[in-house]
Amino acid sequence: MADISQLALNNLLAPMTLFFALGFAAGLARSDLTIPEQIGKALSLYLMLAIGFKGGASMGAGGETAVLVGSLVAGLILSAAIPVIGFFLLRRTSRLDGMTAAAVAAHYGSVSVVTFVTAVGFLDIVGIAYQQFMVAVVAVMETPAIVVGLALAHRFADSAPRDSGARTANLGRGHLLREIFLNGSVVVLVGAFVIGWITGKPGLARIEPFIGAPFAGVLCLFLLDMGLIASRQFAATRGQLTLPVIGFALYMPLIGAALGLAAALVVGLDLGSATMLAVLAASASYIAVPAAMRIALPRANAAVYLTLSLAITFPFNILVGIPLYFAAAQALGFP
Amino acid sequence: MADISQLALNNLLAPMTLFFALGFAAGLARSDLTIPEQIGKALSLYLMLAIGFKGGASMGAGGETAVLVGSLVAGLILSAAIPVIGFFLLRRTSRLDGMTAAAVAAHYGSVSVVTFVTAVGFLDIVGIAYQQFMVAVVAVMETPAIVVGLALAHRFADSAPRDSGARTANLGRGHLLREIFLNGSVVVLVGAFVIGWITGKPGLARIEPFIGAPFAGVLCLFLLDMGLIASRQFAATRGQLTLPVIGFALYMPLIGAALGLAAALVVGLDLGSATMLAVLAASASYIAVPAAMRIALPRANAAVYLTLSLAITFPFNILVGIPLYFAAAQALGFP
Amino acid sequence: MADISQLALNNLLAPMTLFFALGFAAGLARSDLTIPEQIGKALSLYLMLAIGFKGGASMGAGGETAVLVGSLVAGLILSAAIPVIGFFLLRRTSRLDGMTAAAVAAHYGSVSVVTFVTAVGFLDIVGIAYQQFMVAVVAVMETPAIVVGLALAHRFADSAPRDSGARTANLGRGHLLREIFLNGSVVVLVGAFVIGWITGKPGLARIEPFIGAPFAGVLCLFLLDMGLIASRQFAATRGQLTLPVIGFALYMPLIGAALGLAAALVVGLDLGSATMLAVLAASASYIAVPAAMRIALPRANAAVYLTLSLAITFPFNILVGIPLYFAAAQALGFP
Amino acid sequence: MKRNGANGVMHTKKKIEVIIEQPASHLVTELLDRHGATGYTVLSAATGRGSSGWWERSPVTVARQQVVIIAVIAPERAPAIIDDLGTLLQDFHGVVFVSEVEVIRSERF
Amino acid sequence: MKRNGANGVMHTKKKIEVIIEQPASHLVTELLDRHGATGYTVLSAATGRGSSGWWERSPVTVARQQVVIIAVIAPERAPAIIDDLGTLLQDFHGVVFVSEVEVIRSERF
Amino acid sequence: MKRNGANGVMHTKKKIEVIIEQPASHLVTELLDRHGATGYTVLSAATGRGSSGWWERSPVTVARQQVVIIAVIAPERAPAIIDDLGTLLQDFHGVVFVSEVEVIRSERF
Ligand SMILES: Nc1ncnc2c1ncn2[C@@H]1O[C@H](COP(=O)(O)O)[C@@H](O)[C@H]1O
Ligand SMILES: Nc1ncnc2c1ncn2[C@@H]1O[C@H](COP(=O)(O)O)[C@@H](O)[C@H]1O
Ligand SMILES: Nc1ncnc2c1ncn2[C@@H]1O[C@H](COP(=O)(O)O)[C@@H](O)[C@H]1O
Ligand code: NA
Ligand code: NA
Ligand code: NA
Repeated sequence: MADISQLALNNLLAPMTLFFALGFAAGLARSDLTIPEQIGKALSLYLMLAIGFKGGASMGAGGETAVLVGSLVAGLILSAAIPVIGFFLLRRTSRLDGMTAAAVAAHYGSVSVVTFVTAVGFLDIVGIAYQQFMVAVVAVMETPAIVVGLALAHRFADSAPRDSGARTANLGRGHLLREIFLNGSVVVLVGAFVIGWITGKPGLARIEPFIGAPFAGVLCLFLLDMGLIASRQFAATRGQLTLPVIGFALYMPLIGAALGLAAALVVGLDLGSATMLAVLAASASYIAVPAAMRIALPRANAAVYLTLSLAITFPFNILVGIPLYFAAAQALGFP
Repeated sequence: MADISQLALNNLLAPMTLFFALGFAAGLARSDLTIPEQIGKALSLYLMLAIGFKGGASMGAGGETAVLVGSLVAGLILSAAIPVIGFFLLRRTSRLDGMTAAAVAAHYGSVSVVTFVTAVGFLDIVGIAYQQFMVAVVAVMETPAIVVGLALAHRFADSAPRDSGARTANLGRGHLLREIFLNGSVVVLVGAFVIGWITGKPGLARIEPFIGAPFAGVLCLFLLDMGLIASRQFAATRGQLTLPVIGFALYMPLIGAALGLAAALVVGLDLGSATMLAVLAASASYIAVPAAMRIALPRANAAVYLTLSLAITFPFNILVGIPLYFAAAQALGFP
Repeated sequence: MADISQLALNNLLAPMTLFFALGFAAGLARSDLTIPEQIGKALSLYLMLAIGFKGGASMGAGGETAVLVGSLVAGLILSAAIPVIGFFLLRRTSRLDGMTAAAVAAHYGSVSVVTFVTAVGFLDIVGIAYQQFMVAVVAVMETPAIVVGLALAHRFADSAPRDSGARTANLGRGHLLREIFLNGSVVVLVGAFVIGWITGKPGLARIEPFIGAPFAGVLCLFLLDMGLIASRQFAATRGQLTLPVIGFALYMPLIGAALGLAAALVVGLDLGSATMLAVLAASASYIAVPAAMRIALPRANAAVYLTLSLAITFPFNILVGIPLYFAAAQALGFP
Repeated sequence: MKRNGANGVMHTKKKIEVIIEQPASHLVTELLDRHGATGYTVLSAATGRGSSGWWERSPVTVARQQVVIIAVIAPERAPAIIDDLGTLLQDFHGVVFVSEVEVIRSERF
Repeated sequence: MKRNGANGVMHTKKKIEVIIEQPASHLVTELLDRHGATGYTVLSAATGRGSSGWWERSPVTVARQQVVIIAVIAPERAPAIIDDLGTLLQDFHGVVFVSEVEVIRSERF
Repeated sequence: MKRNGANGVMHTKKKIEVIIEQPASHLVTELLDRHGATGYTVLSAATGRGSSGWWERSPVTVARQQVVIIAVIAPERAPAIIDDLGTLLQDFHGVVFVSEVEVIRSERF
């Protein structure tokens, strides 16, 4: 069992973490380095396709159904509960308006697939396996948080939505539902999972040279991009955020991770999978949820929720969180 | 010899087909999933470069010249003959105007390189080889259909082209010729073929890790994109097409495939190559020909020819056509 | 020791050179082939990341510090001296205005990373190693030339800069400095070098399937793109350039290469590294320097410097220069 | 059919330009459809700044992305469209501006 | 040289905007060249709708892709250009609209 | 709050469009910031031609790339902005043109 400072060092000196740091530093230094936008989108699609397919293809033929179902249920509950906790913490500790607080809370209930993928890379480095069905848990955790976030906004928002808002919301509802349930990341992740599951090992063998071997390298390039994006988002809104709000983006992942580990204990997960559940609970969405919030809660401040999830929590999880949650899971004696 | 339902199942359960189906379903469900446009273009360039190079590098040092020449001639004749058949069928069975009917017909004489590439994937799965010079046949079949389509339009179009049209056509002629003979897909396919042929096995060895091993995976990603594109094209024009026109997009590939197999018998092709010739004859262009038609026959209805070739015939060939033509070739006893 | 015509042939028949030629020919023939712009940017980033990382990971643990330092100093001096030579040659032989002459000269002192990468490919084919720290020399040579070019412009420009210019330059200075010292290519190259150096062989092993094996193939695709870009740049400005100016783009690389080889003798480099230093000195920038010149010397004629560096010198180096400089290094008896 | 341009037979229409965040762009195009606009064209912007701060294209989310929607319409349709756009822009980030343009082929608008 | 903007010395020109399908865009730019336009700028649209239906950017074909071509020209060149554009647009999908703009540096148009 | 569009309560503003080479685009946006413009939107062009010749998007360099910067501003700010843009365009490639537009919500400009 490696000790925590060793883990932290291992993580900080892994190529993927260093590329993230390079991107972050280049962004802060205002280098003109940019990964073209469509390339960034493609890298992220690739990672989801690869993770999904490998997950599906490696699913055990049956067996641990209880743990699988337990994990899915745990994911659902975490995704729904975390926004409630987050919302009241934000309202207690900060002056964010109700709309924005609800929107931020929804982001933290949902998940960041890239954080998940980076954790896959980390577990790979430390040589610990995890249950492939965790990919399905990712998908399950994406949406409940959005629904809960909207409910919080409607219940506790300071101002009644104006009629224009109502009309708009009405117009956009179909769109919103698709945004929530059929957003591209989830479709690729779940779709590739199902295809991997159908085609199994022979299918995996055919496309392994594309989705397997280059995976770690692609992740490095993508994290370089994420570093750039995160630091630019940070620079663009620096000074707009109060300390209590910034603090939230640092302690909320810890709360999420703790809840995730607790749920993992209840469900009976192994060390790798428990780490993954903690990572999911600790991570905050910055792909699907922001777009949904622009439609559903247009008056919530996008600069706030994007900066918190993308520019603070994401780097925190990549650099510090993942090895920390793993160390905690080790300390808790997960098998 | 595998029986046809087995072949159909093999094809339907191959990762590439499933990814196409995933894209098609996501598009119909109006998911916001999109493969960035430039990525789609790059994937398609990659596939053509890879197919071309591998074809060239694997060309036998001589030998079967008669079969090679015969195949090229067969390709030329098919490409020129199919539009004539298609045009008169459309005029008999539908109310499409002459311009549009001619434009549609030109698409079916020409070829879809992606369908060809998918058939390469299919033959790979069933373990049947084909003659590498079929890549040259692809190139040869691209353009005669366009010339014949234009001739049909000028001979049989309902209305005389207005002088504006004439002036325009005049202005655009140089452009059109380049569009036809130097369109990007053909240049990459043929260029890579020639380079592969010049550099041979040693050249192939150098770039194999790029064009070889990842090929099947890249094809999956590209077919996911094609599924999205096809279903969106379908949704955008749903209801504008009459049943006879939709029917054309389903039976015309069968006619083309039958002609292709007949030509393959005459030329004396093997099982794999005969399947390829049938696939080429059955497929319809949606890259080069639409762009050329916009310049040459601007009054033809682009929504019609794009929907037929891209949203109906292409999926039909991917899901049903390829294994069907292969089964037919087996039944006809190709060696 | 291979003779020069053999080397030239080897180079001309390598896949990467042939793909460059294919692109160049397609561009001249005005084919509509294009590699999507963002793909081109991504390919170039990939090549720099790969070269940088491999260089860093393979750096010897110590030892040859004198040669390393000597090479860096040589790079600095070459980058600063070549613009001076170039500027006075241009002023003597052509009628280019002072601003434009200074801008052109700056391009030739700086370097083309793609030419460097292609030379890596060439050395790989002929089986000659080079010192990995040459990657650091690339980074060092990027900027002195810009500073010298600006000094030349301010000292010898025909017209005093107008006050508007002064105001502008003032406004843009911070931006310019970042453009010069933090331009994206250098950041990726140097950043990946440092990361490679930190993570060493284990890091390389993790991402080798991404940056190693596919490298040669990616280079081919990128050179196809470069061929298209170079010939289109050439076509767009054909006729605007006088013979003395065109001549400069052909003999200046030879002067640069000669100086590079001389410096390599002084420093005591091996055959591969000497070739690399010659290639760097012979190459002209067309990424970072043009963008910097647009800000710093906006009245210099961009069509001139882009055409010279991108459309004449770059193809010259790819097709003729690299094997020539290598042959010269062989003839000079580098170990 | 008579050439008009040169003969001065041009028709005055309204050009409506809406800059709006991409997640809400379909609300604008649906609004244009409902009001009988005969066409529109959407451009995707690269970067910008407004009361809600600075943004640039992002590979991770379209949440801040702005698009420019151009619609040339018959003048009589303009007031109702502008009215509804004003309502929409109470919720969403963006601006709308209107100008006069001359077109040939009046019947197409 | 005297600054003009602030002093009101601005010059009225015509701004021509052509939205046309990409395969025909070179016909428009060649037309502008022939008529002595001093410059133009082409933007590539993301999506749109018109009498020929809805379209969006496609990785497989530019057949439906629309571009926006902007040219600011001296007013005296406008009628002939518009006339020829009208002819062109009888065949190709697109629209053209014209408005007045003020410029500094009149001699550049 | 009263709906205006339909009621004719629209406000006249100036729309400034600057087409300029990308390396200098930040000079324009900084200029707009300094002059108190409340917002701007930048579009990236695909290709174009001007006195400095023809260009198209390039994967290797942004040196020739042109962008279109649109800013709708209060009319009283226009002269000073145009004046400074004129100075800038003495050095850099590009053009600037100004027109009138009507907006709702006057206070936002
Ligand atoms: N005055 C303006 N001129 C041009 N574009 C603007 C203007 N105001 C806002 N925008 C654009 O609309 C977006 C949203 O504006 P806002 O709602 O003010 O944040 C900005 O990011 C700009 O892209
Ligand atoms: N009234 C309009 N306003 C803005 N763009 C238009 C308009 N009409 C047509 N367009 C654009 O021009 C394209 C072709 O128009 P059409 O020939 O009417 O199908 C459409 O897809 C739109 O992108
Ligand atoms: N009259 C014009 N109308 C529209 N765009 C123009 C015009 N003149 C110049 N441009 C654009 O501005 C760029 C630089 O112009 P120039 O400085 O004249 O070379 C050109 O490449 C065009 O993209
Ligand atoms: Na979470
Ligand atoms: Na065909
Ligand atoms: Na040099």
